[in-house]
Amino acid sequence: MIPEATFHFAGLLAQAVPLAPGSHNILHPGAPQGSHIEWLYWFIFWILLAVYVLMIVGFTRAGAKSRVLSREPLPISEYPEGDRRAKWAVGTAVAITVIILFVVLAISVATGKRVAGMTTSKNPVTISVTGHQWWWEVTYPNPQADQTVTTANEIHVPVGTPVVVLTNSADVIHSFWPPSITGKRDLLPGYSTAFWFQVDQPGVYRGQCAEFCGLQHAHMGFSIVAQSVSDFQAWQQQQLKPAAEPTDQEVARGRAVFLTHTCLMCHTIRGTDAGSRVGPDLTHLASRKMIAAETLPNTTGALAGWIVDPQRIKPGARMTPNPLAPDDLQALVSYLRSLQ
Amino acid sequence: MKRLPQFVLMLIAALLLGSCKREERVLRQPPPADETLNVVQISGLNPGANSIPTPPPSNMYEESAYTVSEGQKLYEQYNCVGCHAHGGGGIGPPLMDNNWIYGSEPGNIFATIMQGRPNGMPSFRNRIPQYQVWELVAYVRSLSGLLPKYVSPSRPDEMNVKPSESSTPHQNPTGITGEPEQRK
Amino acid sequence: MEPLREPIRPLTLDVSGLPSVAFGEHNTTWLANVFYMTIEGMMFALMFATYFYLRTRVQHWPPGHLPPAFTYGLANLIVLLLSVVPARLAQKRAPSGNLRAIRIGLAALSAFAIVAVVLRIFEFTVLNCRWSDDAYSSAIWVLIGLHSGHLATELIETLVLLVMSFTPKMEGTRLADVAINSDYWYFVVISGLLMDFLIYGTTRFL
Amino acid sequence: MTESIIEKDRQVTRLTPDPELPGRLERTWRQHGGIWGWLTNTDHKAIGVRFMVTAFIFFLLGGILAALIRLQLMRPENSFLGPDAYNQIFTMHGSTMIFLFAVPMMFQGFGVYVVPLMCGARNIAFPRLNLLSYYLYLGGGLLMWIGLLTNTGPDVGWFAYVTLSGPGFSPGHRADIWAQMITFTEVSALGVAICLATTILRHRAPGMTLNRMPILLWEKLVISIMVIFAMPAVMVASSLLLLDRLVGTHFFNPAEGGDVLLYQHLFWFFGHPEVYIIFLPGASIISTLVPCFCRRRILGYTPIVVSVIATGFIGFGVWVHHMFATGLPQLSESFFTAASLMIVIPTGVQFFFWMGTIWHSRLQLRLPMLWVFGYFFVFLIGGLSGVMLASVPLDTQVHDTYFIVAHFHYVLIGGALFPMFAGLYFWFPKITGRMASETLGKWHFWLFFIGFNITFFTMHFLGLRGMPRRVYTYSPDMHWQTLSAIASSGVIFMTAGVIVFIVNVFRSRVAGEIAGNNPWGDASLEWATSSPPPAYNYLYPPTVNGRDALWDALPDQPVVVGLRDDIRETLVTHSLDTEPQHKDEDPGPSIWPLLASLTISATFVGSIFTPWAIPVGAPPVIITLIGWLWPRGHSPTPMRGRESWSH
Repeated sequence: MIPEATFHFAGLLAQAVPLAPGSHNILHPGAPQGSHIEWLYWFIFWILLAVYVLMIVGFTRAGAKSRVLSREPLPISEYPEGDRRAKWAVGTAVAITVIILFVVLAISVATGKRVAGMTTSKNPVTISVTGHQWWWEVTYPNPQADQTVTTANEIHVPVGTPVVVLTNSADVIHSFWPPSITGKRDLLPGYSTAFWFQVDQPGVYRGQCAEFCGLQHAHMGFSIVAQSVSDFQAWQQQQLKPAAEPTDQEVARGRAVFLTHTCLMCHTIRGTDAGSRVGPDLTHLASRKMIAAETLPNTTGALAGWIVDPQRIKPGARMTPNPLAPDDLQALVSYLRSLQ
Repeated sequence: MKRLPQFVLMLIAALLLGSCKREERVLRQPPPADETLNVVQISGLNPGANSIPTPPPSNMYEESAYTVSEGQKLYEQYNCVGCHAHGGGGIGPPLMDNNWIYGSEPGNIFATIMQGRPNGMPSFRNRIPQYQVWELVAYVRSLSGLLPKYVSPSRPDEMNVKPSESSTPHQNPTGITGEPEQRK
Repeated sequence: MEPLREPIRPLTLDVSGLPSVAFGEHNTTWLANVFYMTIEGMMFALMFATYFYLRTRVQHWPPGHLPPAFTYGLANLIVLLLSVVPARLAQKRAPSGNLRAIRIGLAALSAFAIVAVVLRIFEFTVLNCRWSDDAYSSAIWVLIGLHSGHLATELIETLVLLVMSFTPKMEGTRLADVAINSDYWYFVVISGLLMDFLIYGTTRFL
Repeated sequence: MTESIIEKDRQVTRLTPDPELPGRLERTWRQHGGIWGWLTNTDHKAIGVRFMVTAFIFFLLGGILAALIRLQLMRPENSFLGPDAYNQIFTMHGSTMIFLFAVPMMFQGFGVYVVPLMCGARNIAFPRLNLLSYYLYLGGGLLMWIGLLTNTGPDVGWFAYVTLSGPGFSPGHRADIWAQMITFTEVSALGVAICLATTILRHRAPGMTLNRMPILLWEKLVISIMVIFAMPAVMVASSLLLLDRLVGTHFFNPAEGGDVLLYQHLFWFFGHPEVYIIFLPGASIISTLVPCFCRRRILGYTPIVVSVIATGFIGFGVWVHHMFATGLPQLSESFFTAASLMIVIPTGVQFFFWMGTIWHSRLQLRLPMLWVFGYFFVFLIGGLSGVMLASVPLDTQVHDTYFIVAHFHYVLIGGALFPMFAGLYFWFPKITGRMASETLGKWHFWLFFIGFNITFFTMHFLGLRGMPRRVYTYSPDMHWQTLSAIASSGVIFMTAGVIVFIVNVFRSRVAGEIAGNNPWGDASLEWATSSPPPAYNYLYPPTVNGRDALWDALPDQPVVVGLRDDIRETLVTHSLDTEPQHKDEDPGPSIWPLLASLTISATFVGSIFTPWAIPVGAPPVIITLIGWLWPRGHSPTPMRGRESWSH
């Protein structure tokens, strides 16, 4: 049960401590807000490190110079002269502490303003994110209902444009957290709050639910796909289309399976009879990179495994097992894979 | 008097077993075997004793607070609310009272959901997996107090029997204030 | 510490003449009662805060209910205010050990408390809401329920002291307990006033 | 001051030792024997030790859960524990460590044992309430652990946020068990707070004015008052949660005008002071040990006391920093940032004065002092990383990640566990009469210190790499496995350290070197009596001549005489100047606290299953309480009021 590699300490330490670049890392941000926070982190970190070193040197020095080796309780001694100096030293130290804290407060509030402040010059993209146990419903609201894009777990944003996120929760408290982009924001049932972020570098950034939300809190990821404005608009146009019509027999049969089994009780595929909003919208499932809230890659095999027995992969998830006949399953997966 | 310790031990054991069942999170349902699907009589109009499907052997769906609560969530999700409201009835008959048109046994209710009933109750066969139907059955029976109190769910958080003035309107904030939504 | 060369007998501080009962702020139970009232006072304060917090979440108050009817609440308020008189009587006479005055005070206080409890039962019938209606109703019920719990506890305590005052056990520290019991009664009255202000007052103008 | 004590007194005499006195006091103050004696024991020393032992057992149980957590997270996609088991285990770990270990050990355990001795009192004030508090604490602990064993372990986190813990998402009785455990343990803490605050204010030895109170007593007083103000908040929160779950109220139901943030406000209004309720007892132990092992008076007595009081106040003004991620108005964020930073100052003051005390001294690095130095190294890391969390933007990043897990383990293990071991080694000779082994103690220290840092320092990196808390597993693609495996490996060292400690306790109890009254040469009053102290604590209750009672004592320092030895008489002094005021009678052993705790427990536990338990359970509770308070027997001589004193 314990992999032997676990105990190869020396080698592991070497590879563990330097922070590897990644798309899910507070100290390797890919967005301006994250960079502000990272800067703040290092700013406070160096101050605190200096304070820690001074304090520890102080205690060690005090201990080392005062130490006596006798075990029997010694008589009490007084150091009136030293005490006077010590009180001055303590006073100075307290004053320095106050100054440091004041600097930290000022810098922190200033950074907070920069992170929370909104650039009003540009037209923001508005995204509504609703937390569900255990996936993210994502819509791009539009006054015209038929222009509203609905998807799940994969959030596309244009680079260099502010993105306003309206948060909501359908059940319990979740927390929306893309570490490489910005700090987290709780999704509270009964509250609709808003915050914003902006991504400047194209790429895929991972995020995860950060507030304990029940059995599958661990498997509640999402991703933010930052792409150029034109790519984003193309994606949006594609998402607005109804589901692709089946092109061959197998796919058509898969759609029939979808519409005659449990699937349609929970999922929407626009352009078909399936219109329930309990689970994620599957109209363009095949365009997403991952399934099951960033748990599995969107491949034929993973999709089939997920459909047959989701409870093996995410025990407690709201999706029911579907013990389909092998050919039905194959047809269904082909159909879902065709939903570009 | 000599039996007392034995009795106490048995009582404790029963209590423990009971609470284990009550609390079990049944995360992986036994896959419904195809033959049980066929055993269930689906000949609509004779709800006689013979056609009552037997509930699953352990009847675990009525002993676990978790499965009953799952039934409660499914009741909402599958829009049973649409016709039966929160048990008070509407288009469909109320489920909170003791009037059972087609019988109150788990099997009766199971059959009702699976095969539908005249005057509007659709059939959910093939739509809802059997274990979830049993969960719904357990919840529906809890509505009229047929299940022990210790497994019956309390109010759900979504419960909203009347259009409540007190519920906060879900409006989107107009500006980016970082504040909870406007309240007054 | 210098080792003692020869045993020196310590001086003594003789306390044998001190009294074995103290009244008022010097009594240890009095101090414990202050702490206890602080704890209960925090509970009330937090429930009041909860009530006002919930107020901010809706547009109208009470949300879709009539405010609780005045009738019994007003009567109870008057009863509670009047009951301070016998409570004070018992408290004033306790240190002198005047059993007659103590009995009269406790009996009158018990009578007031019984009337208050009975009126309180009727108050529940005119709240114009059920605890399971919405958060407002829940808050109203818990507020009045919390206070009723205190009222009932205090009634029982007063009755016990009343019974005790007819036995020879009513002496020494028990007399101090009578005085402390009155302190607690004032607390119940004051928290009752505040609660009444919340459920009968603020529901009308907030 | 001695003069002033004496001149108040009419007869200035020297003590004539009475050889019969110990025997008479022993007869008067002894507890019943056997099981009955155990159940009815009102001796604060026995109850204090009982709190400590029970809390330590819960610490071991919580530690086993921690080991299971680390075993599960040791590698990605581990199938050792499922999400259901994991959620119960991490919830139980947190709840056990906070509610059943940290507070009962640091506040109740040490407080109940040490405070009356340090005051020079014969017993704690309200010893029966104290006993009841112990039973209720035990009841709460048993309730939750029996819950876990019957698959009813709470699984909603130690904070039980709604709506996850509400009726809609937490079926069964798991969350109810958590909420009711809170009621039990908080009633217990409140009871002990009343006992300790009253003891400190009313039972201090003559001469121990406020200005001369040992810092430990100051801190216990401040903590008791914090408990009195903070604990009601969590009781309100958990009671409202129970009502929501059991009778269908809507306090936290957003659909009916309830509010999920209300719960968080109530919970953290308690939750943050709670951190100081755990941290201050640790600091009080440090302030006691540093001067003792430096062989000098503590530097900056007054600033330290003021800092402690300031901590008590500011501790109530910082709770919102646990809620920065909920999106509060910026003004309130800035306010709570400032408050959270401000609380660093009083803590800093204490650290600077400790350092100053050590600087000019003759430091004897005995075993307890080793743990004090461990505290300096470890707690400072936690305290300083706390500064980061006060900053809103930074907090929104690291909140609910392993960075926080690392931070608060440095704060809590550093701030409570290290001083706890220091304190246990320090008072071990007083409690048992024998010295603990220094060799084993040093093994314990180094194993624990190394293991602790391996496990928790690593977690900072995990958090910065984006690992959220409370996940039962993670994907190998996240590259957290190496650090997680390192973190898990530290458990081996910590476990070994704790085993060494247990061995040390059991061995030294019977085979340790005999300690004598004052093996460390410390200044406070508990070292003036024998080790272990007799049932009546002091043959002659002491008086005090200065801040460091034993160091300042005159050769003929007066002792208190004139307390009766045929009944359990205790001396009550004035809260401020400790002038003797009157004598109280200690109520002595009683079965009623046990009976009352049984009826109260039955009511609490029953109310989980049906609201009818309250009306049905109330009469037995009332009957036991009346039985408890109804005076028994009759004083041999009638008690006298102040009138008769003044003539």
